[in-house]
Amino acid sequence: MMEHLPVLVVIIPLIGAYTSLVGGWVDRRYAFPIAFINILTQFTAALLLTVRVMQEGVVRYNLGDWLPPWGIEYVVDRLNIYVLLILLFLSLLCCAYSKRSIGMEIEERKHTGFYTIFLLLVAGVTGITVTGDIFNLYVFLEISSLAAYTLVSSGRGGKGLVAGFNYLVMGSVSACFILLGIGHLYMLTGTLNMADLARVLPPLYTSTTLHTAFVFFIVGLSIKTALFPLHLWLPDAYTHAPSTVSALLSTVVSKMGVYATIRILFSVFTVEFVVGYFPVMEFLSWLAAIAIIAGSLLAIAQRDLKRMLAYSSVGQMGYILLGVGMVNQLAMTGGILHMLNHAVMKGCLFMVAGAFIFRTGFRRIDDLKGMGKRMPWTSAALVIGALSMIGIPPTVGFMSKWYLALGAIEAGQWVFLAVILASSLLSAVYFWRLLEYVYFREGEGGVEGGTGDVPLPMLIPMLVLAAACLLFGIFVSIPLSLIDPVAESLLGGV
Amino acid sequence: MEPLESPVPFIAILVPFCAAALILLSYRRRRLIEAYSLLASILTFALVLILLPRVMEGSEVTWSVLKLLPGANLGLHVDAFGLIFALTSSSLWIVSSLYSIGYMNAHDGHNLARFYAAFAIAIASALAVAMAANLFTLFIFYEILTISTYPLVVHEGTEEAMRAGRKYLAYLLTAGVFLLLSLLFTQHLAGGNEFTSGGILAGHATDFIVRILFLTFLIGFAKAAWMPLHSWLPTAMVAPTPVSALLHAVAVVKAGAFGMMRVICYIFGLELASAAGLNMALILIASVTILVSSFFALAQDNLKRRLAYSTIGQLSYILLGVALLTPQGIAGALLHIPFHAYMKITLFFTAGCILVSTGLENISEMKGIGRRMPLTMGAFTLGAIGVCGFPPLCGFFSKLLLAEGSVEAGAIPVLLVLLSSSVLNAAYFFPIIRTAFLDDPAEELRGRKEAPVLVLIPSLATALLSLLMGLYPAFPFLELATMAVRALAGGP
Amino acid sequence: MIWEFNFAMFIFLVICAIAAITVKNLLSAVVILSAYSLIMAVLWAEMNAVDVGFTEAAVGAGITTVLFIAAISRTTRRSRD
Amino acid sequence: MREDVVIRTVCRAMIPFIQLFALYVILHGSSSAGGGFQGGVIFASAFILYVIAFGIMEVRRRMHEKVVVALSSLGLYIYAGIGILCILFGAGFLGYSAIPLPVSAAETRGLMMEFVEIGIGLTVMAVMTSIFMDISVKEGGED
Repeated sequence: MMEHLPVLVVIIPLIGAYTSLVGGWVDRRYAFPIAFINILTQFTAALLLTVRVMQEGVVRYNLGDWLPPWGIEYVVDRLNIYVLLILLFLSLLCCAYSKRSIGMEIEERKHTGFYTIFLLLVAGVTGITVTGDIFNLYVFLEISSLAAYTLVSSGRGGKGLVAGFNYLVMGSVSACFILLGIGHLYMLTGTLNMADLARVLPPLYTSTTLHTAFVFFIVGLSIKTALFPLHLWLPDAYTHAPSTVSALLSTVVSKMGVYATIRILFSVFTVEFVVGYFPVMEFLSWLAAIAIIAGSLLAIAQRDLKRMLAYSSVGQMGYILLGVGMVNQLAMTGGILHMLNHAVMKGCLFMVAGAFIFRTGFRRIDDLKGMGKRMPWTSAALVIGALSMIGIPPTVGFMSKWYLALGAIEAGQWVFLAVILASSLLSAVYFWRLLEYVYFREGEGGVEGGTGDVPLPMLIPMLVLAAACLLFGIFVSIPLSLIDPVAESLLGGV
Repeated sequence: MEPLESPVPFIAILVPFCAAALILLSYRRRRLIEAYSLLASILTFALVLILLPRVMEGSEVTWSVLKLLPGANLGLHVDAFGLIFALTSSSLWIVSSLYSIGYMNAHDGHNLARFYAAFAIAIASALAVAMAANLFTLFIFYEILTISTYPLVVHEGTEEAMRAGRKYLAYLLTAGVFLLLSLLFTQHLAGGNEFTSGGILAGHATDFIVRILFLTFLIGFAKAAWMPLHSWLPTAMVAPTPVSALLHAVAVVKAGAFGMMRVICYIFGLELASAAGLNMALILIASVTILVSSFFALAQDNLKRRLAYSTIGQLSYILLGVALLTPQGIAGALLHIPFHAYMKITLFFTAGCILVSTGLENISEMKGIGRRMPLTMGAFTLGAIGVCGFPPLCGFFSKLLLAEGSVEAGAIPVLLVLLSSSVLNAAYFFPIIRTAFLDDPAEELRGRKEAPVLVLIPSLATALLSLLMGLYPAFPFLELATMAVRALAGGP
Repeated sequence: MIWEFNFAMFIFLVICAIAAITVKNLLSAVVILSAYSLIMAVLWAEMNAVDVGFTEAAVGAGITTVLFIAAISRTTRRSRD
Repeated sequence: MREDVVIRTVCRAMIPFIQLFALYVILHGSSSAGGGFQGGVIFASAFILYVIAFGIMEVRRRMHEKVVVALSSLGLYIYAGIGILCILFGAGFLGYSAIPLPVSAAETRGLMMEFVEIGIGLTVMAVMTSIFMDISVKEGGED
């Protein structure tokens, strides 16, 4: 089975989606264990695949035994497997977290459907990471996006529905742009295979059609990754989605957009093109820098915890893109490292927010007074997540900051250096306010209802992520061993 | 002599961290928490003490903890230079643990687990700053120090404490960013950040860049509370007295001053520092801080605030000493770290004693308090005399060395600053002593007795220690300082 | 390929698109949309993309319309803006 | 729409032909225009027509919602099952020709492709029907 792992990681959740549907048909309680075991299996498969990738460098798989330029090829290299592991790890934890957390937020008769769509989303994001075919990438992007729209609007109440609809509209527009980009490329070259494209494109680097295609890609992907001026769908979607879904969106769905961006920028178009022929990186990095500052400032202005986290995500996406946009080894490493780091810390924080909502129903920061005593473990996770977001060593947040800042110095980009450092102060402002309310202000009277922590299925994923914030910070060499060659190979042309 | 590989420094830092974890886990049981805290302090001190003979023999102890990032190791390296600071903070942790227990019992303290845990982490970070083998390690623990002291500053949970906490963080986190910036630049320019005697920057940067870097370092070490970046320190005095005593008189601020010394001696190197004219700038800043803070101190009526301004002035002695760039000056600066710590902690402890037994904070209300609390005020008097720099207390020796250093450097204005500062110190301390002993006790003080034993004993102990250090300055601090200076000069 | 025919179809397409947006009655809009899809299907077929045309006819003109109508029948019939 | 004889009669006559056409589209997907998706949609429209003519209760009586769920899963299982079958016979995923059938490789490939199309058709049909049912059914009542 080892040689079929690339396709199995995609097929497993696909089968699982419908199995959990059937399981839920037999009895509603079966849907969750099926989904969980499924993602667990898939994660194991991904780990096995990692072993292979570490041994062989690149693992290729031809779907239906068609040879590459004609058939769909699955290609797994270090970047893929790195992103895949992040996505599956977070999906697994979100899935575990969802068992109890969706109880309040989603009507019971929809639970089966929730897990089905959850698994479809996982299938989609997995597909994006393993495919080496640009159209296949688009298809999976759409699968996961559609699943995401559904999940956002799956909660009780109308706000989620509206947010989901807005997300749908923006997402579809972005999909159109990406599709147009793919269409242009196909028209120009007659191939959809990424490696093939990278091979045949260089002589066409001056072609206007290619430039048009590229612009389509950039705009489309910017919407998907919620780059600053195109982020408008994000805050509502993150805020009004059920807590599990918020965690999933901020960690898994956003990362897949970033991954697609990196792939298309560096593996389809090459560094040579994006730097030499169509100098878009400069522009992207400036946008990212603006996103960092604007996201942080907007986050400071928020009173709703989840909305605050959502705006902070806008800023953090900027971090990743800034790292990618500076086009040097150190910054690139920092940007890619931040994909993991942001997933870990933001996942943790959204789960904490969900836990607060689960226990007390409070969403506003002002209401969270004295939570430190009432929910000690949850609050401890919050502290670690928040410190990590601020970038206090030795948490993960610091590690990406270190690389990004060194990269900025290397590139001689003083403004970006200032932005990176200033943003950590800005995030200190809004996270510290939160910590102040949670720990250092006494709650007014006993709030009736829940005291004590959330149930274990919610608590454990949260604590695992909090621990990961520290562990991946202290043992940062583990992800780095995967990333270093990636950054090098992506920048191969320079 | 070859450096010695040994995990002892690492364990010494690990012990308080583990203690913090234990304390947090047993948050319901007050006595247990106190026992953990006390035990950890004794253990830590013992571990640091183990290092002392080795360092005295001239050997250096290193331990590479972890290769965190390429080019940035987490490593420890104990030399005479760092051991001075490490010994100071770990030994004082024992007395302040005792003192905290007494103080918190008397005050009916709340959130004790948080308090003791944060305290332990802060001490561990201060130790790690002292033993850091490179700038990266120093930076990491410098940041942890900032974060871990925040809960202590806002411990009371009042609106005032919150505001103070925000100011504290605003200053120190910003400083942390500047320190990170400096660290990154050092890494970029020199390709490394290990502390090397003689500096690593020489030949890697122009004078202009060195000056800029010096400025960012200086802002980064705002914990040293030089003016005008000092105002967080008096504000942080809302913290409970043990915190003000140990952290804001010893660990935190000294971490700043110590860091600056490390950077000047081991990153810039003395030659580069004098070639780029960095010492002049630092002398100017330190002198201004010494004089201005003394005047500020004169104007304070709140005892803790007056002590805080006094601390600001005394810290700049250290900066001044290192800025002289002469062996005597640096030795004086190094000596001033422990000596000032012992004296100032005495003063803060006694201020706390007064607060505990009478509830008074303002000097003008302390009329005749010395007659009611003779032991407390006796300790205070000893500390005050020492800070002013009069023999036979230990403060005299560090100031003497500093003065010699300034003569050696030919900087006569510095000598004048030192002398006038002593006069000013006397001017703000002696009125307190006079009020305490000579004025008639106020009505409301009638019937008040000495402070509780648990807070009184630490105060007396530190007072006696500062006296003993004054009588026998050689062991161990003077010797260590001489060794450190010799190592810096390149000798064995 | 008869370009006059294509052109006429294209004109119809644009008219349908505009009409679908402007019409206030949602049911009419749906019907117009279905006409739009049908024209589109013809155009696809005309462009030799029979498969796509087939899909457009089945999905765009067929099932989507039904789903729209079912949805509208559950809500109000008139657009509010 | 309740008691409309004309509609009912016409539908009754039309539905078998629509379904037949759908089957044709599905099965000829591999060699001509059409395929599992389009066929599935057409098949679903037959059911929808049935709903329009006879009311949702009648359809539900004949095809329970859980059956729809089962059908949609079944379609996927056919697709994934054939893929995995190919893996078991030593080829890549969906490498049809590896399956040992007593016919030529090209025929095997065509045959398996038909199965996959049938699977896709089933899923699409079931999902489309269930979407329609969800929309047209108010909580518990009939529309």
